[in-house]
Amino acid sequence: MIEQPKNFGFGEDETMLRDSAKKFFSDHCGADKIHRQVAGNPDIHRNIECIWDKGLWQQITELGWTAACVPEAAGGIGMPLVAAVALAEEAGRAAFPSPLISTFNTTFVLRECNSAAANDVLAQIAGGKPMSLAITNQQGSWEPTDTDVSIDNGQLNGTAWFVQDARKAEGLVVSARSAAGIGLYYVAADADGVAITADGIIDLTRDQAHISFTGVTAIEVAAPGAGDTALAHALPAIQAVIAADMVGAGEWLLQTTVEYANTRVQFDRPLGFFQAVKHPLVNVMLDIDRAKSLAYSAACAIDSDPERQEWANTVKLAHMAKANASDMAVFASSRAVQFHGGIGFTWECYVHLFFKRQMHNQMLFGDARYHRAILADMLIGQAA
Amino acid sequence: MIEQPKNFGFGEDETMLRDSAKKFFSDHCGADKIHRQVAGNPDIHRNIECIWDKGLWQQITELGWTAACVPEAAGGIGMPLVAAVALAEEAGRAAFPSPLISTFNTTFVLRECNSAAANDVLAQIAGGKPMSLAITNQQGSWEPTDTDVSIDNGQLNGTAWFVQDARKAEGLVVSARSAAGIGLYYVAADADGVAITADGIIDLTRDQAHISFTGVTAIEVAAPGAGDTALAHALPAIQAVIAADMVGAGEWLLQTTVEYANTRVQFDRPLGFFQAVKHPLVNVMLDIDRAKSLAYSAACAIDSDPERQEWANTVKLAHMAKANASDMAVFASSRAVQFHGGIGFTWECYVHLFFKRQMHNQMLFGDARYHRAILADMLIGQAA
Amino acid sequence: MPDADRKDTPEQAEFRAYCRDWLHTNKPSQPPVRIPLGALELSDPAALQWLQVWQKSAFDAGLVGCDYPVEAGGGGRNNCQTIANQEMQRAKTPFFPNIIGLGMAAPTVLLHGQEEVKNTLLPRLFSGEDIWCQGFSEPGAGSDLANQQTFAEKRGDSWVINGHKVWTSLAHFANWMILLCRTDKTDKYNGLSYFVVPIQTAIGKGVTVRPLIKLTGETGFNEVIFEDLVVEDKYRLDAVGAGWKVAMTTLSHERGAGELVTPSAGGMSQENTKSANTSSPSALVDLAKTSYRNGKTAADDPLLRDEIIKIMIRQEAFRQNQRRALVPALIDHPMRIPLQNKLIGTEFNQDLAEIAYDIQGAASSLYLNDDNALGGGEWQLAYMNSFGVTIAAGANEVQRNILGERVLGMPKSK
Amino acid sequence: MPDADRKDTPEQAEFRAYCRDWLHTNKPSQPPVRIPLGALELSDPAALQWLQVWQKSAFDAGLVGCDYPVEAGGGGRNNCQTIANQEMQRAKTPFFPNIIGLGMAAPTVLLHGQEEVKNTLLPRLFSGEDIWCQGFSEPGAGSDLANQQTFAEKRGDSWVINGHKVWTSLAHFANWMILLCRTDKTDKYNGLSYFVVPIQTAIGKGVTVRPLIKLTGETGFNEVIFEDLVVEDKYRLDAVGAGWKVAMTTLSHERGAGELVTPSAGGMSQENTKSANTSSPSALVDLAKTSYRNGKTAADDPLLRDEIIKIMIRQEAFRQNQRRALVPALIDHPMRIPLQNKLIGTEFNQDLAEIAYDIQGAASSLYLNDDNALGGGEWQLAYMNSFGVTIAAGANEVQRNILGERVLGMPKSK
Repeated sequence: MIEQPKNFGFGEDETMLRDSAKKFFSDHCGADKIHRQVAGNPDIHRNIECIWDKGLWQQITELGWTAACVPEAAGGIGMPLVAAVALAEEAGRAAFPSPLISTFNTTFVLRECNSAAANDVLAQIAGGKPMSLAITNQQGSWEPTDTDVSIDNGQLNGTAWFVQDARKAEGLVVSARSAAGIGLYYVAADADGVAITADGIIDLTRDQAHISFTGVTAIEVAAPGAGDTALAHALPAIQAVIAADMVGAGEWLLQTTVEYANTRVQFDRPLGFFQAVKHPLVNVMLDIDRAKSLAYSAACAIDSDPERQEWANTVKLAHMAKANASDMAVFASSRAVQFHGGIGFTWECYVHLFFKRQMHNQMLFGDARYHRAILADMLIGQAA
Repeated sequence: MIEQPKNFGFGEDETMLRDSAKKFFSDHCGADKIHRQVAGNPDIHRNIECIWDKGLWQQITELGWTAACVPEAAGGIGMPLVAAVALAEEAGRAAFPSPLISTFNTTFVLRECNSAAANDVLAQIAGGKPMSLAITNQQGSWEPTDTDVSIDNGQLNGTAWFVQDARKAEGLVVSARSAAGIGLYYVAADADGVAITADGIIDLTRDQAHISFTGVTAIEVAAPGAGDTALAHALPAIQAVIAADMVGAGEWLLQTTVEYANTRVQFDRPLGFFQAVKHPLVNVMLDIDRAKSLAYSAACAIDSDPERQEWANTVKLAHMAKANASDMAVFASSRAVQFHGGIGFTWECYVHLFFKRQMHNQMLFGDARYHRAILADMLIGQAA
Repeated sequence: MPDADRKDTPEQAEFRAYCRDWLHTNKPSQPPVRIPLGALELSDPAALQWLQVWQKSAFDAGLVGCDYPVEAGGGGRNNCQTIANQEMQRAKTPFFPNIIGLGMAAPTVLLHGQEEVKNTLLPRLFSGEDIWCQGFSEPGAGSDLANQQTFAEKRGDSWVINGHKVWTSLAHFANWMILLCRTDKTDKYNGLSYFVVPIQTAIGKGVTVRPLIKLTGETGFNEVIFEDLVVEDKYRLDAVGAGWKVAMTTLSHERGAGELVTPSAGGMSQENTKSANTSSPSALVDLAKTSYRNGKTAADDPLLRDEIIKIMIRQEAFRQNQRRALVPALIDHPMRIPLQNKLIGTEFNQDLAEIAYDIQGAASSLYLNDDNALGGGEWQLAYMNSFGVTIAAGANEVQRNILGERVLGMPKSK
Repeated sequence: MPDADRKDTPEQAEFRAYCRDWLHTNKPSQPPVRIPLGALELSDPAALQWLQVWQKSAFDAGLVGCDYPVEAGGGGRNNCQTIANQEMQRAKTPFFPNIIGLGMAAPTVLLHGQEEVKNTLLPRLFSGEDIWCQGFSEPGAGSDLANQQTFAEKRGDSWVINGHKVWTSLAHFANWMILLCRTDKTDKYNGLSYFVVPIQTAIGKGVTVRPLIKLTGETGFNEVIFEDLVVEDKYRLDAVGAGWKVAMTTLSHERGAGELVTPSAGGMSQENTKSANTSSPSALVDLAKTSYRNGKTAADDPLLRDEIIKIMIRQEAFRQNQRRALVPALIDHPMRIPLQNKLIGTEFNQDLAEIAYDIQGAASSLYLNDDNALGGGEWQLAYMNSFGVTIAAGANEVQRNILGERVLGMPKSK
């Protein structure tokens, strides 16, 4: 059994990075500020907008966040994955509107491509260029082999769906099918033949789109037949990072709801006196702690096992982290709205920002039932 | 759509029968008395005994309970099925150790056989003879076509499992397979070649056995190929009656736990003050009400539709009743023990009698997941 | 929920035939504007107006207020509102817009108001010419309803009202409000009184209505601020200090546990939209059959199938509970089932919509403004809106207290 | 739960090698009598005696009390009990019978007792020669522990004790008891004092021990009645009136949140029985693979598969929580994880056994006295016994209060 660091790899550098992120978000991204920024127009039939603060993005790239998990060989800092997990947790706690998570996810995929072309793109990420993955089909499948895009004679055709932060990304890593299997391809977001159609989504802190490719010339970063393998190798990291985003947002919801429950008085007592409020909030806390420990352990397992000798264990931990975090996200959101009472049901209360981000997160890269079904095949064996 | 009585068929006669059963049980079967009767030896490795009060059985047969749902043509009273449901509910509320439910279940099967031989056995039931069904295989399947008993040249061979109240029953209706399909056969419990082996079960108010048949001569009550149909036609009634037993036991658990919670003081308040106790008990009540209304509606649907014109609706209601009641039984039992605290964990507290009966009931003729899986095929369609 | 199991009285049978006949000819055709899922979501004046025309025509035909006295604009019949409701639901008519008037104000005014007030206000309420709203909730009085701070002070023959109501559905359209407020600061429960208040005519003259925006992005409820609004004493219902008792009449009717059946129509399919009927498990099945999860339809997923069946069982049990509630021999406590209805109904809708989220997978991210949203995004909207009702009218935590205390006889939790 | 992820200090590494070596030679072979699943279920004196021999041999070898001072019979080592525990669990030794002594009495006596008492009592406690029990619960003091009625009255240099303790595990075998009782009736919390009491020598002379029967049919806990039992003052721990503080030391160690690691062995497979390991999800998988539901193995049922995976996730998360709890940079509140352990552990076992019920279907009716019972009927026994621990040591309802109040900072619910 591979020896893992008892602190999950949270050394001095990682802790410092995490603490600086905490400070960054508390300085620049209070919930009030994010709300003013993204929730200006509540109209249910509003035009679909993509709102984010490019100035802040500039700052975080200067702080090295996008370079953190890019290998040194590709011009990055080469920190362990727990660094990205810590940053994702803080980003979730701030409901931060940015392509940070998408850029991380793209990083994880490119790290698994082991090609010079991939390393070129990684260098751009290290330099601060936001990126996203275009790897999901219209049916919303999270399987590495499912794509509605094909490649023929070096040209991409078809549509990728549920592309995250699509209108913030400057580059896309696209999975495409050819006779030789699934390959991965890099295209600039503004390349000829790339048409981005924004989706009307609920989450106010993200943007999502479907992207059609019509005869788009692309750079191969993983050869046909190697693309799905690279995706499969990156998925545990992606799952851990999204779980961490949910953990951070869940913690915001918990703490905010506890504060409200401790001050709001009904029947001459603070709400928090009542076990019908207190006990569910304790259950939210238990859920958050589970998800957090699982996300850290998955990240640490990935970092500790670059040769994938104990890959099944790594995959297991990542699926567990995402499954647990998704269920937690739904539960924590629902209790936050419920216990904020009438106030929680209004647009002006910040809770809805996190509620909507969590509902988006819980399905992203597979909801809880999806991950548990995979775990059942792994740990119990395929059903007859 | 067939018109159903708005009172589920609870007319004057049925209500009177129910009320007399209530009185009978409160006169003769207080929980203290049942406990003294069946819980005398707590030793976990005790010999397996079959304890019941034959004198009480004599009385209830004289009150016409076993005759109630036997058709008039077969020498019974010919009351609607809700009469049996009402009696089962009261029997459950008293955790009554008797072959009453098994005898009802046998009645429902024989009513569907439409044979002179079946009517002869029904007449014996009307006269007070306790009976049971031997129709379950070793894998505990509740499907009418599954049996480990075969018939050849009029002789039964094989073993029936999970036979309820086997050592109280004087006659058995056995399902057996032959080349021509599943038939049903009547044998006396003390016939040559019938060997009853008592099971060591948890429920102190029941007995259960597996019964081997070795060259047993039997009377055909449903011909090969007609037996499984008769069983299928009887199953909704069986499910409704067992659901009713659980409803009665659930109500006992609820009321007893509420009383305890209202008197037991901790932290200077009655337990019932605390929402961590009150709210789960309210949820138990909601569950009981659902199960009760569904059991009544299933029984009424059977009574209202002798031609089975709307059979799918009847089957649906019965599966729903059993599914809901099984989940309720587990939940109500668990909360009753938990909220009785240390006392509830002792043998001397009557709660365990009902807890154990409920755990037995919940699996009998299929647990909640089993019934919901069947409902899914009915109401959503077979899965691909 | 129609209950076809019960037999009609001769009066009911005759009236049922009349209703069915009238509806056959007079049921409105599809509306020219988008009609929301319920009256509480009304925000477009054109939709309101169209629905008011429909309510008036039903009232004129005698289908609204059937069991109320003739002098109060009612039909003077016995137990016929249920028949009209069943037939309107069977005919899938639009809903009535004056839902708070019909369900809460009308029985309260009838049972506690002066003759003149009843006979003046109720006909216009039934016809839908007047729209009503409810002034109960305040910033400090949500689930703790008795904690009213809005104050009515007696000055001569009139009352002067000051205070702040919130979550007031339909106040932006309403002419009248039922208003619970404090008339004595020394006694929490006995210091309350109950009024009906003409608010629309007083806007800018003592009344301010400000829309609140829901987390869904919709409007539909409001803040109402009273500053020295003068109200005539005849608009007081029942005695000074009897407000809590009168409020209980309102709430028991809101919870479907009152003596008067609320006129209620509905069921019209919205064929001019892609909207899903988000209160129906069978619509959930339809959604599951068109949603994909990893290459399989969601309707083939055993876990989602089990969730759908669980909620179908709850639906059927709710229906059978209502049937049993009418048979005295089969219920132990008269309020045991009626007091469950608000709790069960609102959690049913919330859980139903949550399953819809799970069914849709990635597509659950899409909202009403996305063309690819399944069911027009209405399930996601319904999930968010479901919290409005698990919170409102006594949060469900309070409903469980009420059931534990009033039905099971447990000690108060506060 | 062994945590192989952490690196040993040199002292630990050396000690680990020593333990491993010793256990290789000295691990007991299979017992000649049935050993129950845990010490609290001990009822057969022969089983107790066999386990006491094992505990003594482990103590003599230095594997018990490693981190306690030498003069109190300990090993005087640093952070080595964890190493011994890991190696004993790795070697799958039997468990130690003196579980209450090791887990609760020893740290309390060490931290609050007089030198003489420590040095006399602890060596015999570690060796297992003395068996300890805990006198906390009373008929009126369950979750409300401070409501102690057992009274100790000072008479001269001694105390005279009268009262009634219940749910006293192991009292039928115990020589010593840790006893919380009242010394002042006027102050609920500050009126408590804490003693260690020799009970076995006093049976019939002021102490009566009566077995209670559990709902499973097993014995294992008791009522203990004190009638004018005289106890020397030296057996008082800490000051008169400091009993609540001392009890908190006991409880924090019981909850795994204390400063001293409890010596703990275990994991021996019971190859001489058909018993299942009812605390392991992987045993649940084995059960599911041999249980049938309608012609299919239960392990193929998608709903049961999902339940099994849910509980496996909880198990893994528990393990990873323990790992994280040791990293100060990764926890916000030092007690947030330790205070969860009792709650989470007991509900885990309860839910695990409930799934086993569902897996077995009809066969779940069978008990320990049936030859066909799957896993020897131990899962059913485990489900029933699981309520012992969700109730005991502060019912889980109280655990949730503690977490809400102490970790989340919410107001007290009582």
